[in-house]
Amino acid sequence: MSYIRPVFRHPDLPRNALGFTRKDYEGAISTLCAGCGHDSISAAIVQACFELALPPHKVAKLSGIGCSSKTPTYFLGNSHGFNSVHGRMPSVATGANLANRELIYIGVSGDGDTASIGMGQFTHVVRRNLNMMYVVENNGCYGLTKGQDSATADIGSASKKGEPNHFEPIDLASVALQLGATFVARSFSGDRAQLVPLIKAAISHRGFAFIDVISPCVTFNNNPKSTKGYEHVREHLAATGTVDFVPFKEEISTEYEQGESKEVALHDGSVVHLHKADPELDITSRRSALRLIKDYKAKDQILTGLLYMDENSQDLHEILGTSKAPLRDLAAAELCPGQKVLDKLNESWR
Amino acid sequence: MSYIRPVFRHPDLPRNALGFTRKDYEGAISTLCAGCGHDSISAAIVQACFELALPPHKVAKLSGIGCSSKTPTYFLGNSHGFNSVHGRMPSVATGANLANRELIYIGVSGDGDTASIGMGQFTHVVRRNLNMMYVVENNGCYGLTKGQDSATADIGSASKKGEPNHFEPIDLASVALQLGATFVARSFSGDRAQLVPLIKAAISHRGFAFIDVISPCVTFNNNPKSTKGYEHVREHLAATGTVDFVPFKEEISTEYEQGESKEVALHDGSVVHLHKADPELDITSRRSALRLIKDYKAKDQILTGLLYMDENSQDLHEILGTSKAPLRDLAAAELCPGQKVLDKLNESWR
Amino acid sequence: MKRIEAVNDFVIKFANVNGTGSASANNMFAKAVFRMGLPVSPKNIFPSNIQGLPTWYEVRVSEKGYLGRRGGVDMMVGMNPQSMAKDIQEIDSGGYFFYDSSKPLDLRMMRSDVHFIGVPLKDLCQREFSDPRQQQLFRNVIYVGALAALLDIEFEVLRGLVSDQFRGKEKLITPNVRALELGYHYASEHYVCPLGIRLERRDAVGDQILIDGNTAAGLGAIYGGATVAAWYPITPSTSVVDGFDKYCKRLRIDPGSGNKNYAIVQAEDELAAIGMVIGASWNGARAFTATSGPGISLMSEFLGLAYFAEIPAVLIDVQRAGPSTGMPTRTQQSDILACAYASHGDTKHVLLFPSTPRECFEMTAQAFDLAESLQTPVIMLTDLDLGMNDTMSPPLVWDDTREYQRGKVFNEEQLEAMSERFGRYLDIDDDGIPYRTYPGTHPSKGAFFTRGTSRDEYAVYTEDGDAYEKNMQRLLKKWDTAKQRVPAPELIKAGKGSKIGVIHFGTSRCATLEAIDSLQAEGVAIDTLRLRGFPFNKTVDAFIEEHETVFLVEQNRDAQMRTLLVNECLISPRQLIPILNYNGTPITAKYIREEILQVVRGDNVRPLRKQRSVKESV
Amino acid sequence: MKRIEAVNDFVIKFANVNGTGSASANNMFAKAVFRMGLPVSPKNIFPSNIQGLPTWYEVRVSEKGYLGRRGGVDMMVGMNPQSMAKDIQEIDSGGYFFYDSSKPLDLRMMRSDVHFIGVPLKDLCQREFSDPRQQQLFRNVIYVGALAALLDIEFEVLRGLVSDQFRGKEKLITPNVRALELGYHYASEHYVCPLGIRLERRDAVGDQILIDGNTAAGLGAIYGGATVAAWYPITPSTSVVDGFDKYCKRLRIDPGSGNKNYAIVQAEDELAAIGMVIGASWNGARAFTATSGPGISLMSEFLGLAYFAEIPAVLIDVQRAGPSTGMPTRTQQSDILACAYASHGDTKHVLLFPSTPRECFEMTAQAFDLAESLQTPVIMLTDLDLGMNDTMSPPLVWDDTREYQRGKVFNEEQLEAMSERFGRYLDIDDDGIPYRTYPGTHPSKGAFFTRGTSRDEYAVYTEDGDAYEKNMQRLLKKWDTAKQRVPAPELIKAGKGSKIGVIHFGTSRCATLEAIDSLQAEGVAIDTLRLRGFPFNKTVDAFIEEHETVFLVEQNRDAQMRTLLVNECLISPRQLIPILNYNGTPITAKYIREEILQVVRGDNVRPLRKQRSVKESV
Ligand SMILES: Cc1ncc(C[n+]2csc(CCOP(=O)(O)OP(=O)(O)O)c2C)c(N)n1
Ligand SMILES: Cc1ncc(C[n+]2csc(CCOP(=O)(O)OP(=O)(O)O)c2C)c(N)n1
Ligand code: SF4
Ligand code: SF4
Ligand SMILES: [Mg+2]
Ligand SMILES: [Mg+2]
Repeated sequence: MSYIRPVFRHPDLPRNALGFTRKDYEGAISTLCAGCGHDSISAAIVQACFELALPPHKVAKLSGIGCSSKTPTYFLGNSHGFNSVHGRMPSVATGANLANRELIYIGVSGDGDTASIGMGQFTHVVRRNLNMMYVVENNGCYGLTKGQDSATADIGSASKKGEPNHFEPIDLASVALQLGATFVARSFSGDRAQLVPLIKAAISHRGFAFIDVISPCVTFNNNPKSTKGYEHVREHLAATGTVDFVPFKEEISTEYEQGESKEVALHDGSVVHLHKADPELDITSRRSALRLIKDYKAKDQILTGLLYMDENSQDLHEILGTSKAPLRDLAAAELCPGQKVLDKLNESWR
Repeated sequence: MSYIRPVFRHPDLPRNALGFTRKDYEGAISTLCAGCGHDSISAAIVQACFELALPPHKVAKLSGIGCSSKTPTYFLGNSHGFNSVHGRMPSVATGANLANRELIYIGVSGDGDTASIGMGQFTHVVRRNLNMMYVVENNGCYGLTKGQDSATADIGSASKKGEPNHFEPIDLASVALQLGATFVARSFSGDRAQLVPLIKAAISHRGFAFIDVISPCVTFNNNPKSTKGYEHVREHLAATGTVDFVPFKEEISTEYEQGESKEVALHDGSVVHLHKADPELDITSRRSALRLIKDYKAKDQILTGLLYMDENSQDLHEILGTSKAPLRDLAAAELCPGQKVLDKLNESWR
Repeated sequence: MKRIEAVNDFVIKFANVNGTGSASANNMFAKAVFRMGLPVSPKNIFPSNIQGLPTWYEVRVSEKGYLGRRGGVDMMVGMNPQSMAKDIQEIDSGGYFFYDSSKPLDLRMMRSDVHFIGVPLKDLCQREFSDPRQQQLFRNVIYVGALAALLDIEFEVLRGLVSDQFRGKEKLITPNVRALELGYHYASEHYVCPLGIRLERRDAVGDQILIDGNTAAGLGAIYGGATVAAWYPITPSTSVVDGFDKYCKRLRIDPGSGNKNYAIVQAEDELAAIGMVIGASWNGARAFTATSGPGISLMSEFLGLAYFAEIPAVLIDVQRAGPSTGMPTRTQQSDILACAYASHGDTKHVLLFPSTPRECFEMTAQAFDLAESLQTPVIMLTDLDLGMNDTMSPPLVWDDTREYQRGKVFNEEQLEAMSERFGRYLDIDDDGIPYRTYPGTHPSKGAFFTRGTSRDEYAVYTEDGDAYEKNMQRLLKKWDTAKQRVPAPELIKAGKGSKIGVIHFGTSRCATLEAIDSLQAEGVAIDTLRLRGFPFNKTVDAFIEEHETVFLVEQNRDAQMRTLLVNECLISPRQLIPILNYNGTPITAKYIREEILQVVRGDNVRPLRKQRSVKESV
Repeated sequence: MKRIEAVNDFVIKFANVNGTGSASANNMFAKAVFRMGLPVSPKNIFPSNIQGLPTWYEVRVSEKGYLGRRGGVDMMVGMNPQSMAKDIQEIDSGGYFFYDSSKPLDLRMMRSDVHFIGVPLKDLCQREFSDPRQQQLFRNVIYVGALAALLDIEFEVLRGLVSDQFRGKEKLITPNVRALELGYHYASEHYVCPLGIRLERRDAVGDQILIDGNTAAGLGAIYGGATVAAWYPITPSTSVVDGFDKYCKRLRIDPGSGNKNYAIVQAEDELAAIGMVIGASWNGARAFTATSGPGISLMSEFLGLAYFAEIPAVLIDVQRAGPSTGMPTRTQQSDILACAYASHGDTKHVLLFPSTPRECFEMTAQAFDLAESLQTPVIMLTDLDLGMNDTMSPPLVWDDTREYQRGKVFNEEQLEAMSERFGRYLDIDDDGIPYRTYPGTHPSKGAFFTRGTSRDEYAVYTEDGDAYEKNMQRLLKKWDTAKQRVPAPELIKAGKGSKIGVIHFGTSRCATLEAIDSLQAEGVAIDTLRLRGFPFNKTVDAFIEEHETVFLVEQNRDAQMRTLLVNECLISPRQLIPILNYNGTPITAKYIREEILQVVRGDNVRPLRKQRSVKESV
């Protein structure tokens, strides 16, 4: 890998070990709604990659389809990106990783992209312990298609159309743990202080690193029962049957200490209860993680932070026993046995 | 529902409450390999339906593709059946059930059909708590395509080709529990005494009833390291590169008591350790089921029997609030609002 | 300086920012024109994004009733700083530019041949409303008020629209009307009203309605007796199920029990959606799904099953632009091949091509009759243009004496009376269509096993080649039967025994007919044939044979409909000259007119240039 | 009584029970014929089942080298009681029936015009072998021994085959040879050997090999430099990846480290398999998948992405019979339309049509060059007949000087040297093919964002209609470029300036050429053109124009290849008379010959009857 330094230098800006500035990790300007949690996550990824001093071009960004899946365009502008098809990013990432085990793979998906159409591929990429970071930007709805409930929406929560959801939400972190994921974490888009280190850990993890990030959709997660906010406007929209009005909002951010609980109010007035790192939690035990997630859920709280980690797992390449050199770099000589071998083989078919 | 009695009567054969004989619940002759576990399960289904005295025509059989998915042809010959496409039976069953909530739905699938290509649909049919019995005839391999490992194959187990599997097996019972299934059980194809009552309970359950049935593939689950059996023949086949020799085998059956453990030897000499109903198990607690499954797995045992059951859940129709009468039976009058209504609506668009 | 003068015949385009609430205001504008008895066709040109990107609303007013896209802009309402420079460039010379003069315009954007009309919307808002959200929202309402003065919209019409819209929410009426007045008064005080382009009440819309095709389709499903809808959200099809949902809540809930006489399931993906539709149809319910391109690709395995196992299924494909994700918020007619021959093996599917909201309504209802009587999938191919834009249409009608055609289904009595063995795939009537039974019909007769594998006439699995071949031939016979059942094409003769014909379908209708009119006026007589269903019936062959030069108007790159015509009617592709528009915006009369003239003017009716471009385009 | 007399020219069919180990014995028989220097073509006709159902092995011996299915049976080896009655009926009059006489035959099955030859296989086995499994297994070997005597197979050849097969497992050689001898001696003692049909050594196979197309394709992927294979099991494609796997273990494992210079992933389904192939190809590896019909349907969304985003992908479709699950163990050529136009929107894909194992090998390797140089999916369409049956073929050859054509890829140096901005979709060379870069190539240049949405030439997302249209036109230009790159058709001229032409492809080759030969012999001169790739290049148009009557041989119902020809070459469907076989068994020379004669004999070269049947068939 060549670590050539960036061409332009901003003497004033802080640099990382590789001499890159934060700017070198940024992407195009976001086209998401002002205040969308997804943008906060993009910023955290930029920060994490900067702090890890990754050569930007040695990272590959992959995603499916959705507002969340658009975000790879908005970070790491010097990295190749692949915005594939809805729900199928895991397979594309698997192929990419097989071709070149040396790059760093960052996958971004949404709760619809992963828990609905993508559930099958998600299950199997976990099972293969593919060496990548897989971030779900979880807003409990389908943002890009205007707010339908997703499979992670809480029971009773209501989309903009005002209809409560009646189905058991899928807890992707628990499912990942159940399926044998080797790194599982949960966080909140606004909690930069927690998110950045988690992302750094996930990128550094060898194997499949999953982060479920609660990332409010400021536009469609509007609980009509909400007292806060702007019924007036909503009624106006309801009456006109158009959902094209998105009041400008500030991004929600929060900070709190290890072991603390925290209430975070979303734009629509609904509240998420977060809890950071329970002392009981043994991050080397799947079962303790699964148990505590449920304990907190019972208290209507969401346990955040690193939930489980297995440092000694084998990633897909190790399981398959593929060459240490990236497969894509193998020379024709190593790949093509040539006519002599063919002569022998032809004999065997006579 | 009309309970007309069958036309022909066999005075000698025992009859159930409806006056049907066991024969009335049988299907076409099986074309599966002699000794295939799947046939034992078909027999158990026939027995259960007979004992439950179901009107055969009020049952609908659905399946995907695979040896297991072929079996609905081999039971309940007087019921409509639907052998759909690979891995997609859950969606077909969902549609069928929506159309007529009064029929009894029996879904049969395989571990490949469910845990690989069907994982997404399986996840969501569980989540919707569709009122049906869903049986996975689990042999850890793809029988119909000649024995590749499936996603439920145990680590280290070797298919006929002799290659050990390196991936974490998916435990469908645990996944179902995790996803909120309202009835979860596990059994062994040869254990008629346990299987029949489980099937009866599953059919009687209102909501999604899942049974994971270990069902050895006599043809492709041949562990080459196995001492028992017929290396000679196998070597012969290996040498000739043809896998078309299937020595005739007896079906494996077993019987043991509640609370007992039991070793069952498969045709290839490999052994499954079964354990029936742990006293600790609280079948009203998901968590106790999940915990015990893991405890036994740790001991390299498989916990069988009814693992979890929630009698008070709402099935899909109740969640949606659909009419009590089958949707398919609604008359045009109830469905078509007519021109008068249309006149009003037209006004609203002027 | 020249200024465009026009009464009831102009194009006004609104340039807004996505998510600023402009849609409702713009709709109000279009509806007002409509209520003045004037034909209007508004088209949304929106981004695949939720907030902050440019979005346009193009409104054509045409007393003559031409509803296709005209092209060109007489007046631009420029509410979006991002796109303003480009927007101003787009205005026809002598046209008008309306903007918010709260901030001065960047002089570099000025054009000497365009009339600039500024109204300080922001300032007016701030003076009037305190809540910043209201300020943003009502800016839009104010410009509608101003336009009322500038274009002579009857204020009473606007007032009426507001009170209709907010019936039941009276407290919202006052501020809205107030906002309208603000704009109205400011404009009348500061500008000579009306401008050169203006409106005058006419009686040119009759009893027509203004509705989007998707809502009409959703309602068609209700009237068609659909009880199960399974879908997965995707633009531009989402509003089909939204419409079904909305009106089911009003029309399909049992007043007594409050129970629903319908079920809507948001599936986990399109494979599941079509699977549910097939399961429900197999079990005797009328079921449908709605999707767009990517969904069609994902549904193709199941469509093959439904074709081969002969299970009814209704699918509404609201086409969008491009392969893959393409341009999800643009329009095209490019799923024709994907739908007609969906799935591997020898398969072909019945297609319907609506051109108006009324046809969306009728054909959706008809699709269920066809699917059940033919026992096969029926796909209605509409598109974003028709599906998502309010479109003027004859009112929706339903013949209350009409009965659902449920197709050949044996009931319990028939089975009871039957002496011979029931054969699910027996061609008893020699029309290629066998008889089905619903599960649970009879305790001992009529049960059969449905499968995607080959089977004999009694639905018993077989690998016998002759049985397979016989069955596939029967399916062809059924295909021939279908030709008589699908809606016949609409033929319009120029009268003078024209040698030139134009074939069109779907949303190319308005632009095509407008182009033909204008050519007619110049003495070029052209017959037209509008395809409404696939497979084609004899009329189509005849039309092509009868004309020396036949044009085919399509909104895709590869002349996909030509492939079907050539294949089905065994005619030479050279007999058809494609007129292709595929940039994602609706085709215009102007373009069609020019394409036709190029060929007709030159004596060579099939010039090589065209031929080659056709060749490339295939 | 009449008895069939033939040397080196007959058909012998083995009727067995699935799962009884007959395959290896039957293979030994075919290989023995081959080693006697005689062209042989064995065809497996097996059920979609693992054990207990009837399975057949049809072997044609043809000194003249005709390898297509001949039809008819001269000798039946009847090892299956279930099917015996039907099997006996199938024998040509004067033919032979070989059976196990341990149990007496049911007299009702007897035919007076067939020679019955009984050998007590079961008894012989029981006397010789103790292990019941061996008894079952060696029954098969014994009948091969008996046939050796009856048909004059050189025993040494069999002995050689056994020792080759069991090299390294010597202890298995003795019992096998013993079994052969048992049969040989019994037959020679009890029957006048040889029978009327017999073998004589010739030198008619030259250096050819006997191999199945799937193994050849798997090996082609190794020689083509594939490093990633992602697949999902499905008959009849499974053995492609099995073959790749088998030879990778021998040829692709680093002797030092034991590491694999390849990766094979059994995906969770076909959507994932093609997704992995696309991901790997995007990242610079040569990757492929193999599937059959249902997989094609499931892959279509991803194929559209690869077409539009211009990502190489190699797909091998081993076609089976029917829509949906159809007849999974029968053969057909019916995925042509599904592959050529896979996915929604305007899409078209490059196809390859191999006819021999050697072409399976070559074209698979070539597919990677094409996919990478054209930056698009390439689908090789083979079928069960070619893929799973041992087929006589010229030996596999590889030009060691040949270099992989990796296509237009900028490396680090090129990017470093580049002053202008890198444009992923810029048509620099005016051939429609842009330049790509692999991820991780250069720290600050050449990165771009791959997407299925529309974008400009710099891969930046855009909803601009002109940019979309321009890009779609470039893709057409690339399509034209492809015409020059895909393998040219194989033209065989009858010489005498024939007015009749026959177009064929894939596994119709042998039967077609045999039919042409026989017609030639009768003075009917016919030119043939064998299609090997899609899009078609000029030769095809020319061939059709040059001939008055053109037949098109296909193994599907809907004349799918005709659709492509008509579409691409702009010729009238009436210029092509389809000869269609779609019952799941390989097409025969006899059938083709008759279809051609029907038309050619009548002076009307396109009789209505045909025409109509064609029409129906389309
Ligand atoms: C095959 C297919 N089906 C449907 C769609 C439409 N679609 C685009 S994004 C999306 C859901 C996105 O939800 P999520 O993944 O949660 O992302 P979010 O927008 O909420 O961040 C859907 C259904 C599509 N693009 N492709
Ligand atoms: C779309 C599709 N892909 C692949 C296949 C081939 N196929 C048939 S059955 C099967 C696997 C069956 O495994 P399982 O469900 O475990 O059933 P079993 O035979 O083991 O009982 C596969 C891959 C198919 N029929 N359809
Ligand atoms: S719609 Fe919701 S998820 Fe999408 S960009 Fe806006 S806020 Fe974010
Ligand atoms: S292959 Fe295995 S699973 Fe299939 S029928 Fe035979 S034993 Fe049963
Ligand atoms: Mg979401
Ligand atoms: Mg299995």
